[in-house]
Amino acid sequence: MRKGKIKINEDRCKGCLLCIEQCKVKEIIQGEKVNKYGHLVVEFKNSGKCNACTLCAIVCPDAAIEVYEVSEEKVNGK
Amino acid sequence: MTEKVIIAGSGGQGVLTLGIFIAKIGFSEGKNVTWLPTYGAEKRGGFSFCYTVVSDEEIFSPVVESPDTLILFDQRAYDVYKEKINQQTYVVVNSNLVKNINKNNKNFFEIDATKIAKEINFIQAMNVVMFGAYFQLKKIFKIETVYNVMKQMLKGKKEDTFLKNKIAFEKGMEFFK
Amino acid sequence: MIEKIIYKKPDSLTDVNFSYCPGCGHSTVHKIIAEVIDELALRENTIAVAPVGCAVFAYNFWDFDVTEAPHGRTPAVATAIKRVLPDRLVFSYQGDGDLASIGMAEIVHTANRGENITVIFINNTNYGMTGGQLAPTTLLNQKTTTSPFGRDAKNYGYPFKMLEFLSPLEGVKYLERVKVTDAASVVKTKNAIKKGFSYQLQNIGFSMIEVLSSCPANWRKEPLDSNKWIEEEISKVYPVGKIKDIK
Amino acid sequence: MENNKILIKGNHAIVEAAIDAGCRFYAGYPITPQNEIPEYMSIKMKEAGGIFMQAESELISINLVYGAAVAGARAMTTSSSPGISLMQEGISYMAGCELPGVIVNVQRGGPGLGNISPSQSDYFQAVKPGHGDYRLIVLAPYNTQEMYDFTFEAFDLADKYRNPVMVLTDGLLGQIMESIELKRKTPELLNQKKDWALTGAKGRKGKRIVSLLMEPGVLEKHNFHLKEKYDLIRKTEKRFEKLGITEDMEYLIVAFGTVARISKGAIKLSRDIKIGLFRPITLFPFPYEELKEIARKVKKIFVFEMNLGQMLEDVKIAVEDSEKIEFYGRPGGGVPTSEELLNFILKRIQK
Repeated sequence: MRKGKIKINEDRCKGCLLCIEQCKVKEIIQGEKVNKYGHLVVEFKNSGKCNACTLCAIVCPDAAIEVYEVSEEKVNGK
Repeated sequence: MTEKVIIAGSGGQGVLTLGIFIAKIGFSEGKNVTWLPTYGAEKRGGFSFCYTVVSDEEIFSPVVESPDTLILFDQRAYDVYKEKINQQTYVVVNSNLVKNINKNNKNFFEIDATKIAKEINFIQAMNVVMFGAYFQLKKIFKIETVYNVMKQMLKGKKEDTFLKNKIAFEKGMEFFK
Repeated sequence: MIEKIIYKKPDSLTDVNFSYCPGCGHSTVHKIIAEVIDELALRENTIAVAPVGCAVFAYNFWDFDVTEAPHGRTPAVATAIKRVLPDRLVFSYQGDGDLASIGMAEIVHTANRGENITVIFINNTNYGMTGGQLAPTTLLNQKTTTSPFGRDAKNYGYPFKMLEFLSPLEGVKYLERVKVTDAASVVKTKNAIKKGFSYQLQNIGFSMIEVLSSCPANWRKEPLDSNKWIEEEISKVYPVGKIKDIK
Repeated sequence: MENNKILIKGNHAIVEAAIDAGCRFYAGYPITPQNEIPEYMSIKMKEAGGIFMQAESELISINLVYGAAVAGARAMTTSSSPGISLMQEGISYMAGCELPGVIVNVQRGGPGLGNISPSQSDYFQAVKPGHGDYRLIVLAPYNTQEMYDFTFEAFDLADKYRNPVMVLTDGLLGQIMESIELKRKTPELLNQKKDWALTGAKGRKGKRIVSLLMEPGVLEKHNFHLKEKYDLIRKTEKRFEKLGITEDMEYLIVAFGTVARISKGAIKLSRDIKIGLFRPITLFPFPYEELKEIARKVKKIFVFEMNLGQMLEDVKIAVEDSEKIEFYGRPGGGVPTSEELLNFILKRIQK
């Protein structure tokens, strides 16, 4: 299965929670941290279940989520 | 007596309601009052502030340039108004959301109003906790008026809403006793 | 570990944070418009016309040319820009107060003339910026700040279905109603906008995409509940789907 | 605390006044900073059994008021600067047809969409309005009490002269909450018969209310008739306030609305400077003669406005020696402070 991770831009996140609803593997949670605009921002759990499906980022109104596909570095190779 | 207050924070924190609350208390005690809100574009989460003036005399401008008291709910509010702090200004900040401060004033007071409001399971009353602190520190209003106006403003709400607000107010007040 | 970025903020968006409330549909639509413009490589070839209303600040968020028009006059301004610069992508972005109320004459005549522009129409069933007043699109019984007892047809008339209303006009080539309540519907909206833009590039004529959009602050609902309300109530009155497509 | 005193927002005070004055037809369209008026009116008008309409634009608002006036109703619309610009066509038609009606302008910054901060930059479009030779009676409140009082009186004035009346206020006065005393009296002319209104030609010939007067000389005659009316208004309705006008006064401030109240603060701060305030309350009719009289005696006249000098032109008409005038204005939503005005005064006095 494809592995992935996301980065949340905490300045842009407004804590609307739409991403949490979309995440099928429950890798995003409502955080404790308040950003400088007073919004409670969401957090990426990063427990290895993210499959880079991008649904969270697609639904994010504030373009606050970046999605990365993560692959193992080849030991033999270049 | 003239008391010029600026209350600032973010939309949804009860900034404007607290301003009206103070104005109504002043009005109930027979003072002249003005309350002037900001009417920003963004409904929630945006910067929000209001000016409240309570005075025995005629109030000329409702715009407060040099406040007697600043009640600041978060860091952005502090950053915007820190320039207005002088040695005489009373400053009450919610230390939960205002961390980066330059405390060079004897009347600078910090209270973790968010934590206190959470402890009594009534996070919406953060502003009332802040008011409790302000009430205790400045001692310009009568406590009976506070309860009367609180009751009047919560008319139509559930019975225990008043009690919860009363507790929030008292917790804020006790903090500086 | 090798990290490959597969989704990021589109280049056609500036670094300025949206001034919209948490969960607001405007934000999502702004973002997908920027994505479409990136994908079509039209950033340097686009002129947008922002409305009056919450989206009046669109020019802060889009990194392409944007002007603004008096309330409701957006299609007129867009028409003239397109006539003067026919090889540019010109779109107007309007809310329901702007388009369906004060700007009714402009939108009807722009559509009827078959102007080769694209209109993005945000329907959130109220006036957002001014504090949630009744809009022509407000649902029956919906409470707003100027219909505090709920919209009754006798006093306030009926919800205005703009796409169905414009559909018979001969100048109108493509009309679709979409929503942005989940990832799947966001993708559909993006495709609809892309189609509207590409029709314009092919000189096919007037197109308009209506987006059912949430207004959590004025609806006094949380963002997730707002989207649920669109699914359960609003899309009943305003069914999503293609209304007209003449290619 | 007196019982008839209440704490109220300026915009809400306008609604209370209109209902008390017997206004039973309201039409309006959302625009900040006056949204509290249609919002509160949607409740109050229902209680009063009148007609509340949210129009689809300001063009429709003013023409709904036009229609209500034709039918003999006491009618009002409210808006803010850009919306008032849109209403100018309808207002001119009302003036031409001699229809009463009340228009409240809660001014904001301009030009264009401007901003939503308080401003006085619609002085021109209130006092020297749209196309054609016509005038509005313009009342300029400076506190919440006057927001109530003047809106209340505007309806009688409109009926008395069969002319649109404008209450020219601003975002600051609309948004502040202050205490006011409600009068709750019956307006004098509420039940005055409106013989000119169109109610159906029962037992009489049909009549018309029109502003298109094409026959040779008729429009000219109509304009002379309007002038007579405006001259009468000039004679009888002029209102102003004088504060601290003494025999040995050396300086004078002329200001209206919000700036007048801030000027009072500047006078209080100025202590031993012999300075008074002249506050025009009716901007049309403008109190030229009274200002002229006072202006003769002083060394300098300070004109303060929240614009770039609009009332200034009328002050210049009134004052014989306009070299004496010093102007200070804050445009685009800027609100001066009392200290700021005093500093300006001190600098100009020392020069």
